[in-house]
Amino acid sequence: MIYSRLLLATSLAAVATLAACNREERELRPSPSASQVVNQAQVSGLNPGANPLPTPPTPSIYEESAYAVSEGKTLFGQYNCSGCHANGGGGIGPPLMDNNWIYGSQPQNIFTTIVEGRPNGMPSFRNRIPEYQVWELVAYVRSLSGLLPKDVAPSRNDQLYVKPPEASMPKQTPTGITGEPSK
Amino acid sequence: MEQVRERPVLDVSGLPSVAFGKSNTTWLANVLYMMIEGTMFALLFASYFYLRTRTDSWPPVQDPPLLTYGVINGIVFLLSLIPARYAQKVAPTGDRGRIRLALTGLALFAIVNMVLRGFELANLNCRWYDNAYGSIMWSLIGLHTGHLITEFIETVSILGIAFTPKMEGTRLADVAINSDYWYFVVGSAVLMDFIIYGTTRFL
Amino acid sequence: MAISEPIVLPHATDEVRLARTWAQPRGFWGWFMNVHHTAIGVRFMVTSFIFFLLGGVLAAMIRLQLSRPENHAIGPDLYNQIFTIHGSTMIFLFAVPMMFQGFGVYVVPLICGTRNIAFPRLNAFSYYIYVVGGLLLWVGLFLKTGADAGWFAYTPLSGPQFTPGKRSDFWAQMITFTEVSALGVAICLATTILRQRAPGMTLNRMPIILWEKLVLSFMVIFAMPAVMVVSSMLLMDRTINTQFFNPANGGDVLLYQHLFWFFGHPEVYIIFLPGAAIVSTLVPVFARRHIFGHLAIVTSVVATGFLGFGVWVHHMFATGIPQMSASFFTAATLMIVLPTAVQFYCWIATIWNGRLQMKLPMLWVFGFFFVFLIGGLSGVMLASVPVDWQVHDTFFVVAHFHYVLIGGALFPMFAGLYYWVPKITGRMMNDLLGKVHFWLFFIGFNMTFFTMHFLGLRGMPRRVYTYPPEMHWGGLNMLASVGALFMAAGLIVFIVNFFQSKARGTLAGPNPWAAGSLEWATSSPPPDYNFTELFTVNGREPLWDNAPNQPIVSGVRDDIPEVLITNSLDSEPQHKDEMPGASIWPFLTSITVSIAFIWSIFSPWGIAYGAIPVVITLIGWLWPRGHSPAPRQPALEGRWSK
Amino acid sequence: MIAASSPMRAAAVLASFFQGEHNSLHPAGPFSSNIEWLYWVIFWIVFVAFVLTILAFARASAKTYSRAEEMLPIMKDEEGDRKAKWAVGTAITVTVLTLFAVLFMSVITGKKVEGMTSSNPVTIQITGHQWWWEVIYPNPQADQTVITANEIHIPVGKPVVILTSSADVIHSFWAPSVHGKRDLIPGYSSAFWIQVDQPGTYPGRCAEFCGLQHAHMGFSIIAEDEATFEAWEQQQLKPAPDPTDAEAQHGREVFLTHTCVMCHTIRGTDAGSRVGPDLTHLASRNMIAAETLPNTTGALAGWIVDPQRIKPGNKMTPNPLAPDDLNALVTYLRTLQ
Repeated sequence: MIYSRLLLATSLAAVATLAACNREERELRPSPSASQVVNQAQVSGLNPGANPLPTPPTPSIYEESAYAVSEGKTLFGQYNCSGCHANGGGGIGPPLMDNNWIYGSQPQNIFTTIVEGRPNGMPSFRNRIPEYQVWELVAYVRSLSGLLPKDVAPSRNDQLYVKPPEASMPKQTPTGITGEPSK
Repeated sequence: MEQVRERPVLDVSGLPSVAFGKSNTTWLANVLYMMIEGTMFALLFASYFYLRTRTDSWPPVQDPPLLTYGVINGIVFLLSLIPARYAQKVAPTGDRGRIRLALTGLALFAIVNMVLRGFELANLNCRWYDNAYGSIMWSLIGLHTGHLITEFIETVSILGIAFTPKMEGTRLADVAINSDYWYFVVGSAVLMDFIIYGTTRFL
Repeated sequence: MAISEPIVLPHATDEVRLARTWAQPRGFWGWFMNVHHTAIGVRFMVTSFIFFLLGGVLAAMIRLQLSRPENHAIGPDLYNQIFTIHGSTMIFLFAVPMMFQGFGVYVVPLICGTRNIAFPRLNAFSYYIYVVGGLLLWVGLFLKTGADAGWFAYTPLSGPQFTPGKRSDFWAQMITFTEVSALGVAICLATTILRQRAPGMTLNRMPIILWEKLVLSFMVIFAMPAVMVVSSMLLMDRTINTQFFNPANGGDVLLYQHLFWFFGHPEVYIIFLPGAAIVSTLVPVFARRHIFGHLAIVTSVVATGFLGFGVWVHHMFATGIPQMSASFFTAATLMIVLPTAVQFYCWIATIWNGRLQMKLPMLWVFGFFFVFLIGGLSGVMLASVPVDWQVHDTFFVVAHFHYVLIGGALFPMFAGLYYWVPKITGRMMNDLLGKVHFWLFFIGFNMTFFTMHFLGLRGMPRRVYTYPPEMHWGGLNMLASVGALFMAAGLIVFIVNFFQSKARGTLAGPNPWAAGSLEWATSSPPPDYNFTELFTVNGREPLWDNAPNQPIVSGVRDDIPEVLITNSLDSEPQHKDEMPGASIWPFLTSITVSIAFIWSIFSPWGIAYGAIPVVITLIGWLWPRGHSPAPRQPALEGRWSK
Repeated sequence: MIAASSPMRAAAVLASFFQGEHNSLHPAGPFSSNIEWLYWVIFWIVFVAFVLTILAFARASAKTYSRAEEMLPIMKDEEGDRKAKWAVGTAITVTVLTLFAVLFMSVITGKKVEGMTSSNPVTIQITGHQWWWEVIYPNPQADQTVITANEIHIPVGKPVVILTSSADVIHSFWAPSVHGKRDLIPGYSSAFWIQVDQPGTYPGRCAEFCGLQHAHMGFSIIAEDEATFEAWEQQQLKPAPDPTDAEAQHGREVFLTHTCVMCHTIRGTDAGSRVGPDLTHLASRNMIAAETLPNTTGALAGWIVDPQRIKPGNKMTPNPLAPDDLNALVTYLRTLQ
């Protein structure tokens, strides 16, 4: 019947165009290894390029999953990151929504910053936060300055409106130590 | 079924094939369509007053929208009823020249309305993301602007047809119906202006 | 309009010419150009039945998951998507498109005795846009983007903070698609009923099904905008940061519930009234008697249409609304029982004074009586605020609305299908298989859903993906799940029956049920021009009431697709209208509109840029073209007078 | 074997249909009793209506049933119409009166249920979280405020005020033996009364769909006599005792240096985060994880290690601790009486 052919063709076409997205993947039960708190001894340093950086998960399931980034956004508030960085605008700590990166904009750099801490006040969360949650926070922090795709970055929260949500941030070009591998 | 070849008949061959006014089916459809859109406006108005009850002052933090452009645009809307009514009057005559004149007038008014609407939007004194007040204001004016643009495109399209010989028969009725729809756009604009510019000043 | 003396018709029934004038294109592209209401009506029915089966598969998965306590067959994430898509599919993609659009588009022009529905291209467009909406929801499910906040998607759970990603956006745009479709069909049906009835079919003689479709069209026109408004607000909250439902910024989550249920409650009557219409159509046919209380039933239907808009708050009794307004809405809810009760009494009276033939469609009507009665009466219990506090959002409510919706829509739907499929395919359905289908479905249905009343009273909340064994809900749930198997078996029997009858059922002939309405006055299936001769009407059941020499209409042209337009009240001929013919533009427009809507999920600019192709296709649609202008009568100003 | 046991199994299954404490027809207080009374009154009314209607259909069908294939329709039947008019008219009148009766009783019961007052009642603030209940007994003095989770102790026989609020999405507070449900709505706070007349534990659940773990969002109302209630309250006000044995001390160390401290409070220690439930008196509760697991050593350990297996999607992180650390942590938590 021409009917079923039509339905089939249309749905196949639609599936094909959208099939490649992990945006809606929800990893409710993280793997045991990702559940471990991060505890490796590392040297805190100002030149992250010289240190062995943690390997980001491949494929970057956290940066492609709207759910993971949204979890990161929740944790950002619950773990009181907003106490110093406000909603990304900065306060005691530096703003996170601008394009200036002191210790690098790559996921590995941010991971190290959270786990190791940095001089001048950034505490170390070593031993406190399971690895998967650190990656969720990393993904969220990157979304703050528009480094994630718009359909993954979070929309507004149900709270007072102080700044455009991450999904509405213009994409920025990181400056400072970008953490890009040197050529 | 048995075929009765010899029966009394109701002979309708003398009836016209074009109707103006209420007996035209497109007229009826247009009325039904206006009911749908009218319901949407009504629901947004209701939401507006509902949200009003959820804060102490109205507007909550902003200044009310700037009155000037709203009033000017309201007056222009009311004046635009003249070409709309004229179009409705000349449509049944089939005089293509005068139909063109009327529709051109209407389209020009719509352009002025849209330009003024741009100034209105720039002087609402709120953004849609500020708070729920801003959201409902922008939704109201946005919905109406959508209608305004739609009606403009429709008028221009009919104007285009009026330059061809196809402007005859039911197309003439469409010219008249287009004016009905313009009345709706004007009516909803006046009501919306009252809510946006009026109620923000005394609610 | 004078009726002439009997004359010999010259050539008024030139079937060849009619067939050529009204012919719909064939072939692959012809399929997309067809605008005849029988074709579009059947498409609505088939497509919505496919969605019904898909929704049924999800229901089976729900029953599988709930059959045992602490079952881990389906996780919470998938389960939430499953029940949300199940509900949304059944309401938006099955019940309304089947009962309102499907049956309405197919039978209304036939019962009116006209040759096509008014605005056939809008009607075709409504079909395509509905299909896209359905595909959007289902493709979403397969991409793990299935909506997961329940079929009424309460904020803030469905909002930007608690549903990351695009799940709610897909749901919200699906709503837009399906409601645009319903609204388009409402315009077509209302215009057809008001302006294209056969001469003599005055409002007083109008069959109840036309009354109900008319009331329904107006209910759609006033109810559907509410859900479009509210789903658009949700979408804007999620994509462009409006604050409608954000309490921290002056928004209000109950606003969502008010707007949604202002649509949602009329919606259940939009689903039930077509069922009641089918029952009111079938009861007189199979009781072999005019329906008792035509006026009472019509009044009830109109009253339901009005009252349906005044009861929405009874979905919100548990939100802590003030006692006074709660009592008001209890009263309104109890009041709406009355029109339905009146219809029940009139049906009983009709059967009481008739000569009942228990043919297959009537069996389903009796299923409707039994099932819907239970659902209606448990509705009386729910109308009471204190009782509602206990059973709201439990399986008692799940049982109630399945009794009302399956009772009020699905049983009449099968009655209607067994009744009209012979008209659609030209062949009778098998009687024995139909009975097997009925009993399997009836027993299974009651097993599944009657049980749920007890589960609800025993405290099982709805929408739980599992439950602890200590609650002792396992036995009843297992019973309910077994019932679902019976229903599934019944549906398989129906599908087998349909295809078998389509292939080699007995030929139906024009009027297998000796019914009285005009759709039985033409061949089965009807030709593309519906009627060779256009009838005039002399009673509520024209084929029963018409005099043997009832006049027929002459003078409607058969060289162009022309229909007779009559006036709304007393069906006097007013003028003739040329119907638009087959066209690809409605399909193209539905594609461009779909692109704009789907684009808007991902970027607010989608609506702005997407509007450009929409305008282009709309101009293409409406630009006059085609055959050379037919010679026309002089135009007349104002109301045409005799 | 199956044949022999199946009658017994069937009986057991049947019996299970009527078990369970979470039941709106097992009232334990004046509110739920009133509602139960109203329920049965309306039930019998609609039951009678159902029977009468079905009998009317049966009678009508039996009276006029015909097997004839071809039948001409009855065209005129004035006698039948006249009789039917009377019958339908009477039926409509009876329906209207019955509906009024239902409305009247419903409104009266509603007033009875809402019209309760009492001076100086126990007040409890319930806050719904995804997916647990925060329970606060507010007091102007901060150190006199009891904060606990999921288990609501109330004095028996006295009206209690419940204040509602929500931290995230809409939840609904429902203990069927005690009262009907009340939604906890973000942006709204409301108050209602409950009262329990027999001591005991009454289960409740969230009734409004609230996301992934809506199914596992239980609570319980524990009604006890005045003295027991006050003793409980005094015990809850104390900070957590310092652990005495070495293992428990190590357990506290584990708690304070691992992920636990990011979310939970134990008063008397440095742990003060309010993201998750207050654990100061964890061991005094009967159940953990919003009534999902019994509060036993094994269940607690299993929950800490892999909560996402038990409640997938809930907000607690898995804690794959070393066995020694885990045992010490659980030992410590079990001391929090």
